[in-house]
Formats: sequence, C-alpha cells, structure tokens
Amino acid sequence: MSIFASLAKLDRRWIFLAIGLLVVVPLLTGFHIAPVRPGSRAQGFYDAIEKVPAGATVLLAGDYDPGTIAENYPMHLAAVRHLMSRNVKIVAVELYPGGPPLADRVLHLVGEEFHKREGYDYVNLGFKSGNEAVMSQMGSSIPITFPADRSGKPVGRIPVMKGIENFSQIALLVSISAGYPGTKEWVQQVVSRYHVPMVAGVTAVSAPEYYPYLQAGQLQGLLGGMAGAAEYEVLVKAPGLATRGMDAQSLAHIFIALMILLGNLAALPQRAPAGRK
Amino acid sequence: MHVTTDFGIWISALLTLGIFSFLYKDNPAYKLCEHLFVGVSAGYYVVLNYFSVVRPNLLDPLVQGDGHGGRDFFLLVPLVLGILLFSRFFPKGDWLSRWSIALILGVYPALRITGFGQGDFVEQIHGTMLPLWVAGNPGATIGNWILVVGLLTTLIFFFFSKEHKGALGGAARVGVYFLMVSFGASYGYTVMARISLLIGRVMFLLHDWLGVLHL
Amino acid sequence: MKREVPLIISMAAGIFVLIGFFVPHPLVRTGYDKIQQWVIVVVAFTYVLGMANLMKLNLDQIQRRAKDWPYKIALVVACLATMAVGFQNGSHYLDDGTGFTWIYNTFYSAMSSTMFSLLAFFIASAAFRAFRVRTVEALLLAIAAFILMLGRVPIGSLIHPVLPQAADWLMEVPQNAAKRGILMGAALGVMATGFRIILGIERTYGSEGGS
Amino acid sequence: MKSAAWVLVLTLGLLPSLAPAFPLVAKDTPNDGGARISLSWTPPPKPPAEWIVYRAEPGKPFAPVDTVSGELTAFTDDHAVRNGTPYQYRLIPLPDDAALRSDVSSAATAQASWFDTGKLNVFIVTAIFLALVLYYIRQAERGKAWNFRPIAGLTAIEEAIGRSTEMGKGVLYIPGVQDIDDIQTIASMIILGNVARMTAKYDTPLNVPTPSPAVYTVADEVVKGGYSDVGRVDAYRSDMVRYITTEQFAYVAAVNGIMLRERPAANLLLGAFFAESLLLAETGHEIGAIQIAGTANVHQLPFFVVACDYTLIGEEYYAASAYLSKDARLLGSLKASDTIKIFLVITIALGCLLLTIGQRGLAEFFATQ
Repeated sequence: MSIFASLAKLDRRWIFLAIGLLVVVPLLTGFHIAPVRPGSRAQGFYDAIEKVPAGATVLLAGDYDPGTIAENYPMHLAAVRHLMSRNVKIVAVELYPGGPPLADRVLHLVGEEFHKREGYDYVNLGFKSGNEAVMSQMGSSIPITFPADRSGKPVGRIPVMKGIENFSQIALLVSISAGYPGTKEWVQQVVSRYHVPMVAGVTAVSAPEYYPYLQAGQLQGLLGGMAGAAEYEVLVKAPGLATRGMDAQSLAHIFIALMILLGNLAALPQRAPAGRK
Repeated sequence: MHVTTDFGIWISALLTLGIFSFLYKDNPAYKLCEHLFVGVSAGYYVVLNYFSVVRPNLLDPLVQGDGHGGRDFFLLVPLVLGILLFSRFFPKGDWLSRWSIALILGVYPALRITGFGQGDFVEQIHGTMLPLWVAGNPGATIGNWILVVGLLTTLIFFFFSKEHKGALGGAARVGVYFLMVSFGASYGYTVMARISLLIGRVMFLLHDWLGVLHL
Repeated sequence: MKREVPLIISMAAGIFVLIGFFVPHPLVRTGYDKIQQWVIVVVAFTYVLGMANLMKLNLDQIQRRAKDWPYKIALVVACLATMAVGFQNGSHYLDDGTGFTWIYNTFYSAMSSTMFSLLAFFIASAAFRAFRVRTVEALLLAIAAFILMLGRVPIGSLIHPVLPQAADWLMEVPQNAAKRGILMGAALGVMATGFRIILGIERTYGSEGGS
Repeated sequence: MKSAAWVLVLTLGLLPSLAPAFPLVAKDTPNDGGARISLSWTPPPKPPAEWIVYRAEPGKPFAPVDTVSGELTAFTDDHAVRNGTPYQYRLIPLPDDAALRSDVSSAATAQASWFDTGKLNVFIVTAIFLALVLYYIRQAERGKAWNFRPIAGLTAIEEAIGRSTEMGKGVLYIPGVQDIDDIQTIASMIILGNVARMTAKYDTPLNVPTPSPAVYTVADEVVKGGYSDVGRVDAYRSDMVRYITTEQFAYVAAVNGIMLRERPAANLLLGAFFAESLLLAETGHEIGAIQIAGTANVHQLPFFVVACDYTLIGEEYYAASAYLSKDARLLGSLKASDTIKIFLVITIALGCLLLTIGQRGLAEFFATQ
C-alpha cells in the first residue's frame, strides 16, 4: 500500500529518464531480442512491387517531412531499393512541403548503388501545393500539373517522363505518407477513380485507419510505422535503420505496458466506492 | 567513439538537446529553438512554393509560354486572386481577399464530396458485402460475421434520432465494444509511432553526432 | 459585391469540380482542369500569406515589447535569413551543398524531428498516470492495446507465438469493422458540410462571422 | 526495322490474307473525353515478341501507330485520334509472320462521353444523400423537430459545472488547437455558448484559453452572449477568454500551467486535438478534475477515453453541437445522416445475405474498381 502510494506521487521525470535509457542502451550495446518476422500486409506491399514489370513506371509519393523521418524514411529507402533493383522507373512527387529533400536523398543514395541515372531512370518532380487538387489534376495531365522537375528542368526534356500523360501510364502508386495529404487522399482521389493499384507505407499513428482500404482492395499492401518498415527491410533482404531500431522498440513497448499496469495498481488504494462511470 | 567535426551536425545536436530540455522544464533554450523552428519553416515554405509552384505553374507559362509559343492568359486569374489574398492587411480592402478564399472554399468541398463518396463510402459498402458462409473455412465465416456485425453495430451507435433502448440499445452497446477495441488498437499503434520517433532522434545523436553507434 | 461575389465564385467552382467528376466531356473538363490549376497556384500564395502574417504579428510584438519579445527577433531573423539564402541559391536551391539545403538539414530537419520525439516521453508518463481501467470499455481498450503493443514488435513472438497472430486478427477484423463505421460516418459528415458550403447555406466564421 | 515497316505499309492493303487470321475488336473507349479507341484481341497460342498496331482512316492506307509487347491483349490508341472519324485497325506481328496477322477490325469512331457510367453508383448514392440533406434542412427550417437520443457526455456537462460551483472552483474550457475555419472549432464555439449560459447561471468562474486570435475573438463574443442571454452581463469578465499562442506545444505548456495553478474542478476539452490530447488529459487527471472530452480526431480518442470521465466520440461530438445550437442546417444534416444509415444497414445486410446464396448483383453494383 505504501509502495503504491509513493508510486502515485512519482515525479514523471523519472519515467522520462527510464524511457530514454530504454532506447539508448539497446542501441548502444547492440542487444538483440528476436528477429523481425514479416506480416501479411508487408508481404502484400512486397508482392505488389514484385508484380510491376521491369521498364514500367511507378509513381512514388513521398508525403512526409522530417517530423516522421524515423518511421517513413526507412520504408522510403527500402521501397526505392526494391523498385530500382527490379529496373522499374520512378517518378517521384511530394505533397508535403518538407518532403523534396528527403526524396532527393533517397533517390540519389539508391540510384548510385544501382547505377541509375537521374532523368533517365528516375526523376523527382518535387513539391506542389494544393493537396487533393494536385492529385485530381494529375488524373487529367501530369505534365501540366508538374511542368518541371524540382530544379526547374521542363518535363519535356526529361526522358523518363516521355509518354507519361496521366495515371494510365502508371503501373503502381507507392505512397509513403505521414498524414494529410497522403495515403487517404490518394485512395480517395486516384485509386477508385483511375483504377491504379496502390501500396502505402505510413506512420503507425495513421495505420489503423487504412485497414478498411486494405480489406476493400483499395490498397494492396501496407507498412505500418517503423515495425512495418523493418518487416519490409527483411523482405527485400536489406536490414537497415528500422530493423536496427526494433530491439529498443520492443523494450519500450514492454515498459509502457508495465507503466499502464503499475499506474492502475497505484491508483487502487484511491479507488473510492463512488466510482463514476 | 568518433565525435563529428561537422559544424552543421553540432548545431543540429545542440538544437535537439535544447528541445529535449523541455522535458526537465520549460526554459529559454527550448523557447529559442521553438521560435527558430517557426521562423525557418515559414521562410522555407515561401522559397519552396516560389520555385515549385509560382514559377513553373504560373510565371513561366504566363511569361514564356508553354514552349510552343502559347501563353496561358487564363493564369492571370490565379495571379490576381493570389495577390488579392494580401488585401487583408488593409482594413478597407479586406473583403477582396474573400474572393480568393471563395475559390478554395468551392474546390475542396467538391473534391471531397466525390472523394469521400467514392473511396470512403460506396467502396466501403462494397467491401462489407461479404458472404456469411464460406464453405470449408470456419475462420473466414466467423471473420466475415464479426466484420459485418461490428460495422452495423458501430453505425447503430452513431444513430441519433432514436433512443438507445431495447434491441437498438443492445446493438449500440456492442458497437461501443467494437469502438473500444479499435481505440485500443490505435493506442498501441500510437505508442509504437512515438517511440520510433525517439529512436530515430537517438540514432542521430549517437551515430551522426557522437559516432558511438555503428549502423 | 462583398457578399455575392464570393458566394458565386464558391458555387461556380464547386459545381464545376463536382460535375467534372462525372462528366468526361471536354466542354466540362476544360473548365474543371483550369479551376484546379488555378487553385493550386492560389494555395501556394497562402503560404506566402502565412509568412507575411507571421512577420506582422511578431514585428508588432517586438515593437510593443510584448512578453518574450527577444525570441520573436530570433524568429524574424531566422525567417528572413532562410528566404534570403533560398532566393540567392536560385532554382537549384535544393541541390546538395547549397546553403538552403544546409539550413534544411541543420535547422528544419533537426528541430522538426525532435519536436515530435518528445511525445515518446509524454506517452510513457501518460500511460502511468492517466490510463485508468475503470469500466468494461476501458478494459477492452486496454486489452487490445496490450495485444497490439506486444504483438506488433519482434518481442511478441518471444512471449507467445500466438501474440502476433492475435494482433493481426485484431487489426483485420474487429478494429477494422469499427474503423469502417467511423470512416463511413465521417464521410457522410464531410459530404453534408461540403454540400452546404458549395450551396452557400453554411455560415463560415472565418469568412463572415469572425472578421 | 523501320524499312521493314515501310514495306508492310505498302503491301498491306494489296496482299490478300493467306492464313486464317484472328479477330481484332476496336471500340470507342467508353467514359472518356474522346480521342481514344480501345482495341482488344485474343492472341494466337504462340504470340510474337511484339505487335505493330496499324490504323487506317477512310480512303487512306494502313499506317503504323505504335508497337506493343506481344504478351498484351489490349491496347488503347490515343495517337492523334479525331472524334467522329471511323478508324480500322490491324495487328501485324514483329517479326512478321503471315500466320499471326489479325483480321482487319470493323470501323470504330471515338467520341466524348457526357456521363461516366463507371461512376453511376457514386452518383446515385451521393445524389440521394445530398437530396436528403436538403430535404431535412428545409424541414428543420419550417420548425420540424425530431427527438434525439440523449448523449451522456453532454448531460454530464451541467453536472460537472454544478459540482464546480459546490466546490467553489472554476471551469476550464479548452477549444482544441485548430483555427476558427475548422468545423470542429466552430462546433466547439456552439457548445461554449451553452456552457457560458450555465456558468453564468451558477456564477461559476469560467476560463477559456484560445489557440488563435480568431478563435479568441469568436469565443469572447460567444461567452459574452451567453452571459447576457441569462441576464448576467454583470458576471461576465473580459479576462475569461484569453489568447495564448498559436504554437502547439507552447499552448499546451501554458494551459497545463493554468490547470496546475488554478486547479479547476471541471475540464472541458472540446475541439480538434492532436498530439497534445494526452498531455492535457494527463494533467487534468492529475489535478482530479472531472474531465469531459470530445473530438472528431479519431486517433486522439483513445487518450481521452482512458483519462477522461466522459468522451464524445466522433459524430457524437458534431451531434452535440447540433442539439445545442438547434441550427436547422446542422439538425437537418444529422437527420439526413441517420436516414441514410438506416438504408445503409439494410443494404449491407441484404447484400451479405444475397452473396451468401450466390447472388452477386447488389455487391457488384457498389464496386468502383
């Protein structure tokens, strides 16, 4: 009882310290708990990209900014790696203002790895303001919506854009998304309307909202948060940042679960009979 | 251990720690970081929008044409509407900015009516129409039942024009249970998301800055 | 003029875009495309407006020596410096090695990712101090949260091999059902509101009542 | 390759088909803006590496328009197709093999459609719903009233204010962190008006920290209005509503500070909340206030449900503002949503039953892909 009572008065900065240590220590020590096992929705993401024939073009929407880099960047990187390894052409767009430099980084990094040439094998068309209006307008004309790539080069002079008129020439839409505008809007404005197959890699906060889309067949696959990214990294056989983070992630989850239990135990003594509903 | 000598990374690391200092308590370092962040992002948005939208989608086609000699003079419309937005800085011309806002207020609701109607409504009806008996697959049969019952009872919970009593009340009760399970799932996923973001930041500090972590 | 023109603009643009969804004929689609191209540009201007608003607000506060005014100076300087460097760099402003990219990486990226990582700490503390299982509803929520938290990370299969499967099933079936209910209800709300706005029967505080 | 194609162009119209060919179907591409013709075919058992698509308009010879992969079984021609001109098509294998040439298709004419029939289901559902919205708004304007079920969280507001009065403490009203153009914030202002009437009646201190100057202006007006509605303008004080800051975390820090200093007995968190929901609810829980929360931001609801005494969930939150405001537009929309939900429940149940007995028609009607 006295333990519980003193627990209830615990300064929350101790909890802050604990969670900080639980993240730092496993990363530093390389402490390993269990291997990552891919789930069915990550497998769906993987399979959809496997189905894209070499030489076809995918639209890669990188709708996130540094705020969620830890979740979205690893999946973005792994997806580009998967696409480039299969010699699929990539047209990248970003509807988050903070997105273009991140997409650039991913495309250049992996592009060098697979000896892909910017403009011939991939292009970053950059940012466009207007959210849903941009998506909807791309259905009419991608070159009119994006007259130039992110450094101002007209799309008419970019080889990879040759023949790309609208979504009819897009084999797959890969959405890496942190919120609005993102996966939900691509589904609403593009998937059902133009019949483009789509997969999404999203932050864990938003992932549960997309399950209805998966079940209805509007999405072929989904990566939810860093755990989803880790599963996908395992599938493409390139374990990276996300896989590396999973041990710390596991420990922190256990800690939070314990906190919920302890918090309720600590509250037991004060649990007055007049329990309000 | 190999601490970086990159000036930029040092600044990033100090800003990171400055923001983390909020955990101890609100303090000047945190406040400074917060204000710098707001200032930098506002400036960043302006530069980005100029080079990504205003120039390629407005000025170039208006001034240079589309490369085939044709200039799109219709683009004078958004140019004027864009400039009118700033009329709100002048008390007397304030009402003019409503013209620009009106365009936005017309287009987005329309895009959303069809977008939500198609993607979040009609297609979801289709997705929920499931066979209630899948021969030889009891798992799928049970799953389909739960999905259909869960959806219908959730909809009934959000039904307002009748008091939740009797059968309706029972169904709404079940709907609440489904809602709670879904909130639990969201809770779990939110925990996951927040922890991941911290892991990402710690990786930056340990790897990019201090060089003690090898990825 | 003050009331009617905005109403007409909203209604015309809204109806064109709405009809354009169903009618592929060029007579409708040409206007539909133009309107969308325009709105993309106008939205870009709102970012500039946002910056101008911010400047005005903060310069006022500096002038009045309002609370925390020295921080506002930092804000204003940061904003102006970022713009100066960006426009100085020209259309290759985002290339590797430019000053603008440096500002993005050093300031924008670092601070934006740190801001949200603070939440990891807060969520831990809230789990301890403000997650009370007092009702059946809260109990269900807690159980689902536990299964998901443990089942979605590698440690789950170590605790029990059924955990990851249970987490998957929970996501696919019961939570999916409720999320779809919410989704469809929200869709009705968005559609009704959108319709009222386009037809001008929604009073919007921002454009009329408020200012 | 180019010269080979030219030879073909010259000879195609002249040479009679020697081998049994396969049929090629050409049709106007449906549901588009015109200028496109769709081809489809059943390929021979062993298709060639590539097909050259040939096209002819009346009075002119066949000419190649495109080369496509041999595996394909369909192709859409959009190479300078003119609406209203009848075109004929033919597929020639590459490398050429007389046995693999297709028949000449019948003539097809491209035209622009006035209605995309693939969107018929969306059109019908949207039109029915929107008609219902208009109908019920009209009804509500004519004074028609419906009975709505009580919402527990809403009834609890009065109870919470009463308790604050008994304890001699104040009520803290937090309207979310979005600006006034957000519908959730507007709904929050409606509820605030009612809360102000109650605090005026009971003479309970009210505190409304706002996240933007615009919200501040509206909230202040609403509160003043509430106090004058019950004849207590004397009890209204100008510092009840305050503008804090637009910065998310700074706002939270300030509001948490208010909670810890002033220790209100009731916390009303009604509006659009994001990551700050858990921070606010945690502090409120800590000081032992009765907490009533409501938001349509689904991802934040779990944090409210576990830390608050009552939570208005999603649509309940909007419904609450409709109840309280008695606004015909809101009530009418609410009634329309309810009506369409009845249709929905029946349709889905029916669709499932039909599917179970093998009838796919109804389910397929709702397919958009």
